[in-house]
Order: sequence, then structure tokens, then C-alpha cells
Amino acid sequence: MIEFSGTRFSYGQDTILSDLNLSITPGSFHFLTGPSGAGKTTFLKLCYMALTPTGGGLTVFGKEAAMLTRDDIARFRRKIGVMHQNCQFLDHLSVEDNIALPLRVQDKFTESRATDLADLMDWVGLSHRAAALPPELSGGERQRAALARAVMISPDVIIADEPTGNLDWDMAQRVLTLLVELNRMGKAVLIATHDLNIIRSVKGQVNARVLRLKSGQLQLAGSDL
Amino acid sequence: MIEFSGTRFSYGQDTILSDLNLSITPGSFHFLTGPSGAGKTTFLKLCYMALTPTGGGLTVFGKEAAMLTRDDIARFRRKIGVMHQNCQFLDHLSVEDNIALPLRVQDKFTESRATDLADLMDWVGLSHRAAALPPELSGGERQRAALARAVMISPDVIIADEPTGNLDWDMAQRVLTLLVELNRMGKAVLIATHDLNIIRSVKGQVNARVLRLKSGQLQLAGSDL
Amino acid sequence: MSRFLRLLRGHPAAEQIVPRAGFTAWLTGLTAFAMAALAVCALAATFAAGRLADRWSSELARSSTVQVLAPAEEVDRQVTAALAALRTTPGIVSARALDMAEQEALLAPWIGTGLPLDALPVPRLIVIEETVEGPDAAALALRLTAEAPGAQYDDHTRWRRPMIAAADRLRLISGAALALILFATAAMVTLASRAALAANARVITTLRLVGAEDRFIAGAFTRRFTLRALIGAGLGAAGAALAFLFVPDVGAEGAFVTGLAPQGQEWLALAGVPLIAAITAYIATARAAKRALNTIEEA
Amino acid sequence: MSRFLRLLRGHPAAEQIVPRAGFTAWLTGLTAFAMAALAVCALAATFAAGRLADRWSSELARSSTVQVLAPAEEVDRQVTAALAALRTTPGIVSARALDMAEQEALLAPWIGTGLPLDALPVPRLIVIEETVEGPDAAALALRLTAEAPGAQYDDHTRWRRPMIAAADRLRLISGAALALILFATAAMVTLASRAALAANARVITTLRLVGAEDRFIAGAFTRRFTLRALIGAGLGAAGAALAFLFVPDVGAEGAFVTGLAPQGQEWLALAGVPLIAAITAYIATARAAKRALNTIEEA
Ligand SMILES: Nc1ncnc2c1ncn2[C@@H]1O[C@H](COP(=O)(O)OP(=O)(O)OP(=O)(O)O)[C@@H](O)[C@H]1O
Ligand SMILES: Nc1ncnc2c1ncn2[C@@H]1O[C@H](COP(=O)(O)OP(=O)(O)OP(=O)(O)O)[C@@H](O)[C@H]1O
Ligand SMILES: [Mg+2]
Ligand SMILES: [Mg+2]
Repeated sequence: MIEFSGTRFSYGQDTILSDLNLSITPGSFHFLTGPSGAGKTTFLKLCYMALTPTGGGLTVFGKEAAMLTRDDIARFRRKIGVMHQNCQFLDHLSVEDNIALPLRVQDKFTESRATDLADLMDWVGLSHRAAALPPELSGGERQRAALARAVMISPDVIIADEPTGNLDWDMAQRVLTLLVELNRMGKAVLIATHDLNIIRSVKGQVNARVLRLKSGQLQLAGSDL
Repeated sequence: MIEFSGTRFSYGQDTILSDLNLSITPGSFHFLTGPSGAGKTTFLKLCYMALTPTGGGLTVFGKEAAMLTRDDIARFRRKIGVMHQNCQFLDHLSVEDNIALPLRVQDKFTESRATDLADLMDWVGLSHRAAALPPELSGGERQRAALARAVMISPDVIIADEPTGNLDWDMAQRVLTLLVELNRMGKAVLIATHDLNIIRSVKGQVNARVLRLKSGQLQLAGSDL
Repeated sequence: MSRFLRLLRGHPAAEQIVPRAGFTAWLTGLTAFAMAALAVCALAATFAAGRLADRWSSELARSSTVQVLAPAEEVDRQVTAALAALRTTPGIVSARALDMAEQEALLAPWIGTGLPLDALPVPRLIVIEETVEGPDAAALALRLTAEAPGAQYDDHTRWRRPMIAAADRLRLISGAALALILFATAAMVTLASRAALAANARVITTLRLVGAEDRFIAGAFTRRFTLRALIGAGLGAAGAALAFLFVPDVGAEGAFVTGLAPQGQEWLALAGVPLIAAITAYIATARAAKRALNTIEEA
Repeated sequence: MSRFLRLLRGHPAAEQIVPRAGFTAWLTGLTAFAMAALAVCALAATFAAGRLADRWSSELARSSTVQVLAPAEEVDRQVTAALAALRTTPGIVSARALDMAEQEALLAPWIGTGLPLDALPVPRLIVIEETVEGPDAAALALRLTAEAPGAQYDDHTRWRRPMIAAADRLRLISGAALALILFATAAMVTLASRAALAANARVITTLRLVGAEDRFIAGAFTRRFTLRALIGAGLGAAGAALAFLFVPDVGAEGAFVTGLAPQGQEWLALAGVPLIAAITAYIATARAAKRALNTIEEA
């Protein structure tokens, strides 16, 4: 669904990514690691078209990314669940409304979806905070809410940036179980993280590939994990 | 310097912290752990007077926290370096200017401080991003910049909320070394984190106490760490 | 236009999702209110000045006279000479000597009737119809002295002409004020909506992140600002119009100076004020939204 | 006041630290500009209307006449009766019969000199000095008919009185517009600075986090808005004043209607416009900042 072929990206003069080749197919599970500042977030932004490659090819759902208009991108985003590193929310809407937001902007929020929403909130342990405003959440709660929003539309691809950075071990496991479950249903999952323990704990459950970003290049991580 | 005695705190009806007793003295090193949503951030906010206890006593630098005016708080903050969980910056100022901000609001930015600043930026690995704007930083870079700002004024107390959540292991060690160094110079350090590996790696270097927040109570964590 | 109307109906989801915009929305409403009220004042002033100038101009058209006072045997020749001179003077439309009956009627209030006017050395009057600009008084006097020494130009319009000039000037200035008001309103609404959009940059990036199209985002802002402007301007214009309604009229005598309040279909023009404000707000906000959507980066 | 001046000097660090506030600051400047220009127009209109009303009022004071036309043996009695009636009529300050020489001078342009006026049945003229309100014309006519059937009241002020009323009304309306402008400016600046402060809530919490005092934060905003208002209003007032300067004057004849442009020390009042705008902006922003600092929560 997302095809990198010789893709390059630079912010002005700073080349962050060079000559990337990767194919994200339905049902695949990828981890993306690399030191802070390596370009993990940048890579994910290319995937969800927040950034456009400065060279090489990138096709998303069969279309060349550079050719897409803003509204095309908006429509493709409805098939991609994104959990942003900064967990962006609308601070004037309740947590619940924020999680339902992807449906609301499509005018697709229905009764049956409301039960899904309640189940989801329960799973990520936010039922008791459903009516709170995002600024009233703790750091970890915010991350869970962001993940819940990303999976709410049951997208074809789930992209999560450091989903467990502020979570304790138990809650992190819970969240990963959800992602593994979705992956088994055929969704592609792409997670950027610096926490190798998280990667190890998932490797037993699904056939995950671990990619490492180093000096702008994508490497397949060895069996040392 | 910071004395909790039977301190309670609740957001509206939700009691988050009850009957806290703790004394943060010069040269002490505390870790604060607990599951997501336990109240770690809330506890830190009480320490730096962003929140006022809803019951019990809390004295900061010998003054009762409830009695302080906003300007008193502003002046006390100049002795407390805070690294906020959301890393708040002024997005229109460069990273460097943001790190120097605590000095600028006191009109105390001088030549000699400029060298300190350069050294500090170097240590946290941000020299090459000094001129960037905060939104152009990666998640980990932002955390390091926030920490640099917290220690810039060489405060008496350093309070850091999840300082390594977005950092890879090597960078996290580097940041912790800086905090340990400052602690050896007599500064009190208080770190909230959910990452037990981080705590273990520091315990060998300094005499750190590990506190655990559980159902609103503060417990001293056992030797299982 | 249909797009404009569709906009006012709105998009139910977008409305709830975009934040209320608080102060900037109020600011827009208030701006529209004040500007509409001032626009109505300026419009009324423009209309009143226009009416004054028109009325006075038409009154001027037959206002000045030339008296010819000469010995009885000279008087007819001088009247003819003066008429000839007047008819070739630029700024004079027509000139006509009054006959004795007319002159008698004119003098009756002063000297009563029953005087043997034709026997008396009464001056003869020439009534002149002037253009709005009128003749050059000094040049005309000089010319009359040469051709008909007994003729004297009496410019009754002297004191009215500057009033017309003043009315014209008032019309000019209130017209300029009107233009300033329109321009300032457009600029203020633009800036207010830009400020609102800039303040909501994070809202916009967040909405994009979850797949909202441009139309959805822009619509929510545009609708709010347009509605605020329409309501604010409506209230402002109505308030000012009411003020004009309740100022008592000058009465019948006022026909000469005309009231300050708008008259007849001028009221219709006032009704246009809020409409123009809303359209201005719509265009200004739509442009600001387009600009913001092009400027605000993804995150 | 010294606080106000100190503020304009500013705090070097605060200025660099608080964001430029972009659109809202421009909005304030523009609002001040437009409002100051409109205020100058309204002020000028108020002044001009005041001058018109004053001048016309004083002209009115000696404008009407009564003619007494009666058989020669009756005329003196009727003049005396009319004078007595007039002197006891409310709205009339004084009444005086013209003597023959005066009347002759008055009639000269119409019937020439050298007429044996005393031998002719010429009407006698009574000149009346009225109060500004003048007498009740209908009642007076009735009374004169009763006491001096040959007397006829000729109200030359008839057409001027409504003009004075109109000028007064114009003064009232432009004064109201002035008040509206002042109020709207204050409200707009308040809302603009509140919008700016609300948009900068994160800046404020961040500054607090690093130990900035209230004064530091508020000062940076207040100074910016006050300066913008001062500069904007200064330019706006100057622009409008220039416009008045360059509109050509009505000339000497205009003495009757008076020019629209401010005169003499009225110009000084215009200079007050930007000052009042700046002070208004200062108070509005200082209050908005205080409110924002009390409202915005720590984080
Ligand atoms: N908008 C931008 N303009 C310029 N440089 C940028 C921008 N965004 C990111 N960068 C730089 O690009 C590099 C890669 O950033 P990125 O956010 O992709 O790193 P990352 O791998 O996600 O790091 P982390 O683990 O710390 O989140 C960093 O050095 C960052 O400073
Ligand atoms: N402003 C607020 N109003 C109401 N409730 C709040 C507010 N801020 C935090 N809370 C709630 O208080 C609880 C404790 O929050 P806190 O941020 O202290 O947790 P934490 O221990 O820091 O968690 P994390 O590890 O996820 O950051 C959470 O359930 C949170 O939702
Ligand atoms: Mg990142
Ligand atoms: Mg926290």
C-alpha cells in the first residue's frame, strides 16, 4: 500500500533520509528504530503524506505522493490511522469526542460506532476520563487516547510514533496487544520506538520486521533483538 | 527546601494525592514512579507551585505554598529548574534562545552565561540544532532542550517529568549523567519516570531514593530495583 | 451567491468541531456593528448633502437680477444693451426684462399698490437664469459698466453658492468616510479571521491529521465570521436607522433645507449595509481561510 | 500617567520574548487608524455644525419685519398699535419703526432715489429683533390683524430656522457617532488584545514556568498594543486632517455658511484623537492582560 523506491528527504540543506526502499503491504508489521533525531518521525510523516519526498518515488495506495492534492491526502488519511508523537487533540472537545473525530469529519459517526468507541476506551483504560478535556489528561493517558483515535476508523494502515514513551510496562503491553490483534485482522502496522524491550515482547507474537534508521539509511536489524 | 506534610490534592471530586509526607533537601536525589495516571505529574506540579494543595501543608523554601502570590511563585521558580512533560517552548524563538529564556526573563543573560549555554547545548547534543525553532526538533531533541533549559539557571532544585521518554538508551544515559553531576554539586534532583531500567542504571552512581505513587499514597520502593 | 447561501446553512459537524473562536468572533461582530452604524450615519450624511446640493442648485437657477437705473430716454436702450451683454456671458442661461405688471407685483409689499410706476423713474429689472456655476461676477460687472452704465448686477446667489459648495464637500467627505468604513471593515474582518485561523493552527493540523478536507475546515470558520458580521452589521445598521427615525423631523419648513434622515428609497440603501458587510466578511474570511490553509504546515 | 510613559519606553527583554502577535497587532493598528480618521471626520462635523448653528442663530436675531400699509391718516396709529402688540409678544426682543430716511435707503435699489416717499402711500416698516426661538407666527399674525389690520408680519427667518435645527441635529448625530467611535474603539482594542492573549496562553504559561513575573508578561503585550494604537491613530487622524486641509476653502463668501474644515484651536482637539486612542488602548489592554493573567492556568 505504501511503496518507497529510492525515496529521499531533506529539510532545506539537511538531508535526513536518502535512498529508502520499502514496501508496506497489508498485514505487515514493522518496527522502526534509530537514535533520537535519526529521522523516524520524518519517515512516518512521509508515509502519511504530511511531508512530500524531495527525491525518488513514493506511492501511496497506488498514487504518486507528489501528485496528490490536499483533499486527496485528506481522503487517504481516512484509511491511515496516525498516532502523532505530540498527540494532537482539539483541546475544547472531550476525550471521547476527540477519539470519534476521524468519524465526525467524515459525517460517519453512528450508533453502532458509539459502542465500538466505548469498547475501545475501555481497552485503553480511559473510560473514567471520557468526559475530560485533553489538557486534563496525564501524559500516558494522552498517548492512549491518541492511539485509540488512530484505530477508531479501523484503518488499513496504523502508524504510531513512540506509542509507549510515557506508558508503564503493563499499559504498554496492553496497547501492543491491541495493535497485534489489529494486525492479525490484516491491517498493516508501523511503529517507531526507541524501546528495544517493547520490540522484543512483540516479536514472539507476530512476524514483525525491525528496521533501523542510521545516517539516513534504512537497515534491517539483526537477530540481536 | 520542599516540605510535604499531610498534603492532599484533588481535581474537583477526584482525589489524586492524599496525605503525602516528604522532604526534599539540598543534595537529595529522588525518583518518582507509578503507573500512568497515578499522579506523578500532579505531584511535581505541587513541588513547583503550578498547583496548590487542597489540604495539608506544603512549604517551599520556608514559605507556605498556599500563601504565595503569583509574583512570589515567579521568583521561587528561578531557583527551581522544571522540565515539563510536554516540554513547553516559545515556538517563535530559536532553541538556543529558549534555553536561555529563564535568564532573559530575569535580565541576567551575560557573556559568561553564553559560554555555559554553548557547553550545555553540546552536552545534550543540540549544538547543530541551536538555531532551529522548537517545532523543527525531533521528540527526543525537544526533551533534551527542555532539560537544558531546566538546568540553565543552575537552580537549587531540578524537577524533571519523564526526561527520557523519547530518548534512546545512550542519550538517556548522557542526560542522566548530567543530572547526577549536578546532584553531586549539591542540587536536589527529582525525576518522575516509568522506566525502571533508567532508575537501576542511576542507583549505582548516587544514593537515590525511589518513591512509588499508588492509589494516591507515596511509598518507598523496595530493593527490588 | 448560491455558495454564499449554502454557507449560511452550514455543515452541522464542522460547527461543533471548530472551537468557538471566542474573542475574535465577538470582535468581528462588534466591528460589523460599529462599522454598520457609522456607515449608516455616513450614508445618511451623503444622501442629505446630496439632497441639499440638488435643491439649492435648482433654487439657484433663477436667482439673480440686474437693475437698470437710467434717465427715462436712456432706459430702454440700456436694458437692450444689458440683455445682449448678459446673453453672451458664459454662466448665464437666459435673461429677461420684467414688464411693468410683474415689477409692480414684485414691489407691492414695499411700496404698496396704486403707484403710477411707469411715470416714476423706477429702475427696470432683468431676471437672470444662471447655470449652477454662475457667471464671473467681477467680469460681468465690468462688462455691464461698459455697455450699460446704469445696469447693476445683483447676485442673489452669492450667499447660496458657497452653501452648495459646502453641501458638495459634505457629500464628498461623507462619501470618503463611507469608503474608509468599507475598506476598514474588510481589512478588520480579514485580520480578525486571520488571527482566528492563526490561533487555530493546531486545530487545523489536527483536523487534517484525521482526514478533514479543506472545505470542511474553511467552511466552519467562514460561516462563523460571515454570520457574526451579518448579525453585527444588521443590529448596527438597524440601531443607527432607528436613531434617525426618532430624531424629530424639521417639519414643513424644512423642505428648504431637507431633513437629515434618509427619505424614501434611501432607506432601502441602508438595508444594503448589513448585506454588504456580510458579503465583505464572507469574501475576506474565505480568502483568509484559503491563505491559512495554504500557509499552515502539516505536522 | 508616568506609568503610561514608562510603559512606552518598554522593557527590552520582554519585547523580544513575546511573539510579534502578527495579525492582532496589525488589527489594532488598523482599527486605531480607521477609527481615528472617522473620529476626526465626526469631530469636524460636530465643530462645523456648531459653528453653523451659532452663526445662523446670531443672524436670525434681526431678521423679520412688519409692514404697515394703511390710509395716510391711519398709518401712524396702526404703527403704534403694532409696535405695542409686538413688544408684548413672547419671542420678540425689540421692535422699532424705521424712519423715512432709513426706508428710502432700503428701497433705493428697487425704486431708485429721488421719490417723494412721504407723499406716497408707501407701507411703513417695523424691524423686529427676535429671540432664537422667535414668536409664534400664526398667533402673532392673528393678533396684528386685530390691533392693526394694515400690519403684515413678514418672517424672513422662516427658512433659516429649520437650517439651525438641522445644524443642531447634525451636531447631535456627529456627536453620537463620536461617542460610538470611542466606545467601539475601546471594545475592539479590548477584544483584540484579549484574542492576542488567549492565542498566547501557551506563551504565558511557558514564561511563568521559567519565572517571569506578571509585570514582565503584561508589559510586553500592553506596550505593543498601546504603541500600535498610538501610531495607527496618529496616522489616521493626520490623514483625515490632511484631507480637510486640502479640500479647497469656500472663500470669503463662505463666511456665511462656514467651511467644513476645523478652524483655529479646533485643530488642537484633533491632535487629542490619537492621544485618547492610545490611552484607551492602554487601559483596555492593561485590563485585558490583568484578566488573562488571572484566568490562564498554570501548566
Ligand atoms: N520541520 C523541520 N525543519 C527542519 N529540521 C527538522 C524538522 N523536523 C525535524 N527536523 C530535524 O530532522 C531530524 C530528524 O527528525 P525526526 O523528528 O524525524 O527524528 P526522530 O528519529 O523522530 O527522533 P526522536 O526519536 O527524537 O523523535 C532532527 O535532527 C530534527 O531536528
Ligand atoms: N487539570 C486536570 N483536571 C482534572 N483531572 C486531571 C487534570 N490533570 C490531570 N488529571 C488527572 O489526574 C490523574 C493524574 O494525572 P497525572 O498527570 O499526575 O498522572 P501521571 O502520574 O503523571 O501519569 P503519566 O505517567 O501518564 O504522565 C489522571 O487521571 C489525570 O487524568
Ligand atoms: Mg520522533
Ligand atoms: Mg505525567
